[in-house]
Amino acid sequence: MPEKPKVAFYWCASCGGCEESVVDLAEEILGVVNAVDIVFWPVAMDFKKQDVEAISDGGILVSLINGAVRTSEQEEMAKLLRRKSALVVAYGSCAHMGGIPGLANQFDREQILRYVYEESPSTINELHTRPQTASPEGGHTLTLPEFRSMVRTLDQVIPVDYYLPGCPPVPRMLKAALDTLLSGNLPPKGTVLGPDTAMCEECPRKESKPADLAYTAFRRPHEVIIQPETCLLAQGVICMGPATRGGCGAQCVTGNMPCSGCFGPTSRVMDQGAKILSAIASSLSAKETEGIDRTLATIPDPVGTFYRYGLPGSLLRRKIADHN
Amino acid sequence: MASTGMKQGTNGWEPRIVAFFCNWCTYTAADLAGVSRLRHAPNARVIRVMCSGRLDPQFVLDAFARGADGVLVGGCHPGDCHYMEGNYKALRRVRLLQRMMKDMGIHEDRFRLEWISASEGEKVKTTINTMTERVRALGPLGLPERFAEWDEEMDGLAHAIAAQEEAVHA
Amino acid sequence: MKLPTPPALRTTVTNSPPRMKTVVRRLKFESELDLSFGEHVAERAYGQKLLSCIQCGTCSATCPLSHYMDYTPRKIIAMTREGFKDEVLNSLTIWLCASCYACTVQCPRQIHITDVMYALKREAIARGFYPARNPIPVLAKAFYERVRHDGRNTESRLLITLYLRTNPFKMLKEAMLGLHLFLTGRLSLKKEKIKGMKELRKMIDSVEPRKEAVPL
Amino acid sequence: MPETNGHDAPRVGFYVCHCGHNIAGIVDVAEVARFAGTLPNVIVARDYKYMCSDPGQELIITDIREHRLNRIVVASCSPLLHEHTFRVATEKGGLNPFYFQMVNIREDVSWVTENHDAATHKALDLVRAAVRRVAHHRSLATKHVRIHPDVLVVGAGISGIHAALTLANAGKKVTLVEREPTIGGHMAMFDKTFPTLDCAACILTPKMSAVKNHPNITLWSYSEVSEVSGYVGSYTVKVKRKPRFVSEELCVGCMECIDACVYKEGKTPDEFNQGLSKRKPVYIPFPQATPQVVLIDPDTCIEFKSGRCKKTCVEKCDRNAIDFKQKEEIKEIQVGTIILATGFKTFDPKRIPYYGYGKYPNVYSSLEVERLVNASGPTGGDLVLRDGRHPKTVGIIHCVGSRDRNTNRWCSRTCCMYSLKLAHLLKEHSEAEVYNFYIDIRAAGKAYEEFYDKLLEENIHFIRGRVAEVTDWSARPEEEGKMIIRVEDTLIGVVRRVPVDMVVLAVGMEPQADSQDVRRMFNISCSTEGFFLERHPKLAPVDTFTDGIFIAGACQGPKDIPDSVAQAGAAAAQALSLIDAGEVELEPNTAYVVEESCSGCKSCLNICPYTAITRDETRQKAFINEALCKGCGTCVATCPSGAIRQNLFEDEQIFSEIEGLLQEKESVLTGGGAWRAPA
Amino acid sequence: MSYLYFPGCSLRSTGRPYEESILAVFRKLNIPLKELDDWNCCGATAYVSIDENRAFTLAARNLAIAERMQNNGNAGEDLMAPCSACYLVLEKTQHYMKTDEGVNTEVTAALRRGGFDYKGTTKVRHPLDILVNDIGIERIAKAVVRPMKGMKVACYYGCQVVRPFETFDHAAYPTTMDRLVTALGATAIDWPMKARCCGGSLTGTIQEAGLRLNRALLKEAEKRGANIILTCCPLCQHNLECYQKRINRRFGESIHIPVAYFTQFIGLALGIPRKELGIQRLFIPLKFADPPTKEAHAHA
Repeated sequence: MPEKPKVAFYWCASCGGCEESVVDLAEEILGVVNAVDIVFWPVAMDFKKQDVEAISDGGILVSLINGAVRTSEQEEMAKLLRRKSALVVAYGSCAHMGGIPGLANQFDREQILRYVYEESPSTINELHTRPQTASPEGGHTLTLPEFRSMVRTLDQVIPVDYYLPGCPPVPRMLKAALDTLLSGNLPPKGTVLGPDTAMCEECPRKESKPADLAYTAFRRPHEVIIQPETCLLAQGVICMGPATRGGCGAQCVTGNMPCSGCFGPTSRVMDQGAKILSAIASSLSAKETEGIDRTLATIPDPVGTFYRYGLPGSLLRRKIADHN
Repeated sequence: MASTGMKQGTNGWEPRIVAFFCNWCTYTAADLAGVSRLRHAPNARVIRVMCSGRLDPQFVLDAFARGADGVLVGGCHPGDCHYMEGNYKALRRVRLLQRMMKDMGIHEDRFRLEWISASEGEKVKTTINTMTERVRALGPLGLPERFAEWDEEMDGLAHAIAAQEEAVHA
Repeated sequence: MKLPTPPALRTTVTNSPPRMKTVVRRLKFESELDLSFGEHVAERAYGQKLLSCIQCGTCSATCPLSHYMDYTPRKIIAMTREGFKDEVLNSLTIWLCASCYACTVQCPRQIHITDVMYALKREAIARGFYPARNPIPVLAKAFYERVRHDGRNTESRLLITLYLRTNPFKMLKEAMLGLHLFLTGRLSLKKEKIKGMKELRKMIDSVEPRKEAVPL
Repeated sequence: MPETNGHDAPRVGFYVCHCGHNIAGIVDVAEVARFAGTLPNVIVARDYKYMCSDPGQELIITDIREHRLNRIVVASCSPLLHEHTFRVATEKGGLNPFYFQMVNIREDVSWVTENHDAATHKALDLVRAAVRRVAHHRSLATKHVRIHPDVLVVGAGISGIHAALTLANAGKKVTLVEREPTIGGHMAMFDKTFPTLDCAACILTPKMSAVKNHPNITLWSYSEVSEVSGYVGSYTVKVKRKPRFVSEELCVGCMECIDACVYKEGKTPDEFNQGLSKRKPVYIPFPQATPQVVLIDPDTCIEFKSGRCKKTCVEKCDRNAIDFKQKEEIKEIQVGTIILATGFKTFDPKRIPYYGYGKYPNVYSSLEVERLVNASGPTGGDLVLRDGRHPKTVGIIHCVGSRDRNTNRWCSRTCCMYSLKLAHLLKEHSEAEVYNFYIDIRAAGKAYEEFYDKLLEENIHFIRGRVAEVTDWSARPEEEGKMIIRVEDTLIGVVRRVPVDMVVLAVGMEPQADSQDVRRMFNISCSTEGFFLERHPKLAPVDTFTDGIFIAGACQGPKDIPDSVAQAGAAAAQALSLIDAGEVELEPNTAYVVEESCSGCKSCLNICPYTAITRDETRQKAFINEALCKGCGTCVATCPSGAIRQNLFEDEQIFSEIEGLLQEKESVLTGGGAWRAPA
Repeated sequence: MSYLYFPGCSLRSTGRPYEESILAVFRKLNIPLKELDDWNCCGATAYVSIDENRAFTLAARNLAIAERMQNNGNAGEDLMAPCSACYLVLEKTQHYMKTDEGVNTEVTAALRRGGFDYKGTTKVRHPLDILVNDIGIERIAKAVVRPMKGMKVACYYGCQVVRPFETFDHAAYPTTMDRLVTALGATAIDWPMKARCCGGSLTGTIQEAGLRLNRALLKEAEKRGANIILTCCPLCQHNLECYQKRINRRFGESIHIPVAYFTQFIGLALGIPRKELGIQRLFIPLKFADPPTKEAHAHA
């Protein structure tokens, strides 16, 4: 019997939802476990770094890495897995585009550390103690990973072969992806393993969207009772669906919430936020600066709205300290 | 954010401005500026589009990401669009994009929309001149350099790993 | 550096025919001109389009004093533009300008002619190009000193200084008028002075005096 | 030779033009060529003196064949000037013409840059961008549009009349729309014309009746264009026909109704006579008005005001032509080309209060004087002033509202000559002393200078000086009761006071008050001062930036009659050349939806002002009608999933341009995200 | 409505009746005026002839003091300058500081030396502008107790209040004062010399020219039937009034026409006692065509 292909799972800066999603394969997982040899999966199985190091370079068929990259440890593990794997899949929005943790790129490291270790309401830290990468303790040196200056996507740290989008990816797509990768019939490098049309295509409310939408104000989901049948954009709620890759089966919309863009853009778009911004702004009703600004003022947080999952992977990547 | 790489570059640095001009008004005005020999700052590089409505916000962000210090968009005056309403769409996008970019820390003087009609060669000149001066006063934006500089923090680890591997292989 | 002899200042206006004159050379050699003068003055008058003059004469015709000038304002502009520096700075015209701005508002080229005249006055004072007892620059200087000293101008004292420096006899002539003003309470010898004199002088002295004169 | 297709590796031929010294004098063209040669994909890089010349184009053609080039880049002047030339050359070489990209290093570089190094540097950046861009070019087919043979001419002054007649004589159907009740424009008001002094009516009225009688001309007077849509070859125009309250078909212009009106005397200032006489509510602008149809002014007619008029006019009309119930009508027509000849308006001299117009009754505008000296004018040609006197001295002030930064900067080009003409006529009518106050006499036309000569010999006074003021402040007894003109006689260098009985203000020419609305309606541009903007000041003086729309006469800038007529002929010829060609080539820069990429999100549907985008409801995808698309690309920028693309302005073409412009050093971008669009 | 008040040097000597009448009229209309703290000479026309930037600095100190006062409890109060020369110099300084970078840099720096951080917010106003455009002709007309019937007024604006900036009226054909005196019951005569120059300080320097200018103005006013000339500038008033005798002697004329400040005229119409308006300080006594009404007597 030939050796089963080796598969590794790893998580970087992530919430654990991606791990959940693997389990969400439900009974299908048995098939997967049957077909592959899981050699590393910190959240579920007891393997150590040394175990990975022991595998020959390229000995793993595919590593599925989720989470954004924020610490030196995550970098190190990503690089290690890259070396050991024939294929690396960025699994989920965070590895793909930076994800929710990527919103931290609106602040610099010092702001974050100061807030977390000193200023947050629940913190008392009169000595201003901060985590150190190395601190002496009883003749030993205790080390901690370094907290990097910014959040990165996986492909900003190591070369990535494929992407599995979503926060988290849907089990159906994971199954399909694994089938494809195991089949050896590989798509071109860099492919996002999902459909390449926008989410609207599969949205049940698509037909309720009027053709002549002209926005005068936007509303956030909590400010309005969302009608369950009507296109959210038609209700003035910003839905990222038109600029977001489909494949999720319009889960959020089905749950009466707008799409927030976790699948990222289609292959034809570089910057998802810029594109949805363009589409939405184009359909404003106002024609003069003042009226336009009045309408746009109802979007309180453009960056958080349009780049909720994609700030580190966007063209600008992070907040910039321009001018002195 | 201290950007040492940038400071070195300030010597002899010249602002680089990418300009998107609509074919019918602003590009024609730029031609008129040429025909009238209205000399102006050589810092703008014009990309001709048929209408300011063709301006995809991605173009602006891409220009900055690739090293532009400023982006200028020129279109027909309100009501004068050759395609009736393209300039209004450009204006709306630009307003939202300007807000977004401000939140991302990019100074507002780096991204400007001007209405310049086909007869306003003089305005092409003054717009490019004032924009160049404003951007010059701000100094370089230098995103490619910043990207590289940010990523330097990963070099130490990469070197360490490389050294380790060398040791293993040796 | 020898300055050209300034002409005597004639303040009488006459319509009588001129007497037979001696023969004077009117030819101008290019080497006698200062071709940079026009731009120099334009700069001193905020570059206000001086060079765009089309010699239409609107300024001269609006000017209530052009009848008494040796060169009409239009000619002054033409001569300035062409570098007739000596003639311009020696002219009576610049001193007759009362700064009424009639020319400025009507000029079809929007030349700030009044500012040009000011610039020429400063130029002439800076180079000493005015008739010795021309009361206008003397008044200007006396005024300048008084304000520099007190921060305010006491009219009575200013006039006394003026007459002493130009024509003391005139003071006698004006005495009746002064007396009348004094009697109606409209002339006071009391010196007006401000409190913040130190601060004012510091401010004024910090301003670089305009270098009006280009090297002769 | 088989056409190279875009899938082959790009083989770029690069050419930089010296344009004599125009480019080479500032930009180091040899360096540009050398640099281009180092760029990826560039097989041939050359510099040449005049690329647009035949040998220049031949270079391209030969190189394509010899070096198997499949992309061409030329760095020379503006694409607005020679893009077409080089596309043709590319095609002659056997390539699809759209494998060509142009770099503007003349208007955009050498003509606007002082520093040689900076200019060369800028040129290199632009070249790098174009070379990158051209790699993404694709083969495209040119679009052809049929030209509807009918023409619309707007404005029936001398320019519109001449253009309409030229076209009609060539067998084309013309609709001529005029706002006023009669055609003829300003020229119909003039008395004599300079320099020949032939009477304006004598030469104009035959043309007016030719218009009326021409089988190919539909004349709609008292009408205004209200809406224009469509594009070259196929314009739909709506025309508002204002009610005259007199049937144009029935009225024969006998004018008996006018005599019969209950008003015995006119009460309303007569527009045609510049308010120098009064007209009745029922009137005809002037005896030779065309069409010869009276009209009723509802603002002053008693029937309209009270409904209780005796209607003597109706009684008198044996043809029952009067119809108080006539309504405004909107007509719609289809045309292929449009000529705008909307004319000018005279400067309002009240804007210069120094000249006393409106304050002193004997200050006249030049147009008023035209009527005053006209034999069919308000005084029958008798030069009698508003106060009943005959003038003994007349002052004509030139450049009123011209050459003046406080009002209008431009020279109105006609005032010098018509002032000379009026000086002659006034002298002839009154034997008065006539003074001309001028800044410069501009008599640059055939036989114009000779006319000036003649006037000098007629002993008319010419005082070179711009008048400062017309005042009634008299300084001497002999000035009492006169208006005094204060002016510097600049040639003598003395300020003069000239007492006169009559002042004539030679008012300049301005754009029509509604020129901005008109140009918006026809989608053309205005120059800064408000005259319609021609496509090129020298080489395309009657074209506009909108294909199929031409301009003629004073709506383009101040012009006298000969120039207006010449331009009207040129505009007609331009329209004819389009019509006779039968069709016109359009840039294939249309947008298109990649159906399999479209999610059917409808974001684009309301973006297109031409309703070119519709949704295929069965497939639930957007669809762009190429015939309606004008190629602005707004929907392309809008499409949130990148499913709409635009020929000639594809995303990757523009991205590669941006990259090329900025790629001075090797890219320092790291990572980059493989999910980005493939470069 | 309240204003900061910049008297200027002239109003403390030859122009004393101007100041007296302004203060009286504003008091009567209940419009508070606050004199500018420690104001200095505006620089006038003479200073500019020596050194322009220093002249601007001089004027700018006053603007800066006004701004400082506005920031300290006098918010929104414009700076009123009754002397035309002061008015223009202050306006011009403001104008060039806004439009000329060189002037702005130089003057702002000088102001800093003196401890001023001037933002350029001060608005300079002339009392004629304030009375007609802020307070309003109607309100003044309502307060009239002695209509000035029979008075034929030649309104004389002079130059610098309207030129070159035309802030509140036309450069050559202003009407503000005409409308005002009409509302007071007087007749404003139409004459072409409203804004023709009086020669300013020429009467003191090149006197021959100055006298000729004033002769033309006075003669035309008389010829057009005026029985009074009203001015809004201390120098104009001084020239037109105090030199009448000399003009008559020099040119053999017999001009005799009172020349008063427009504020004095308003004051009389409002029934303010002559003494409070400084009427007794005029060289040529004011006589009225119609005797004062009883009501006015009662007020006086």
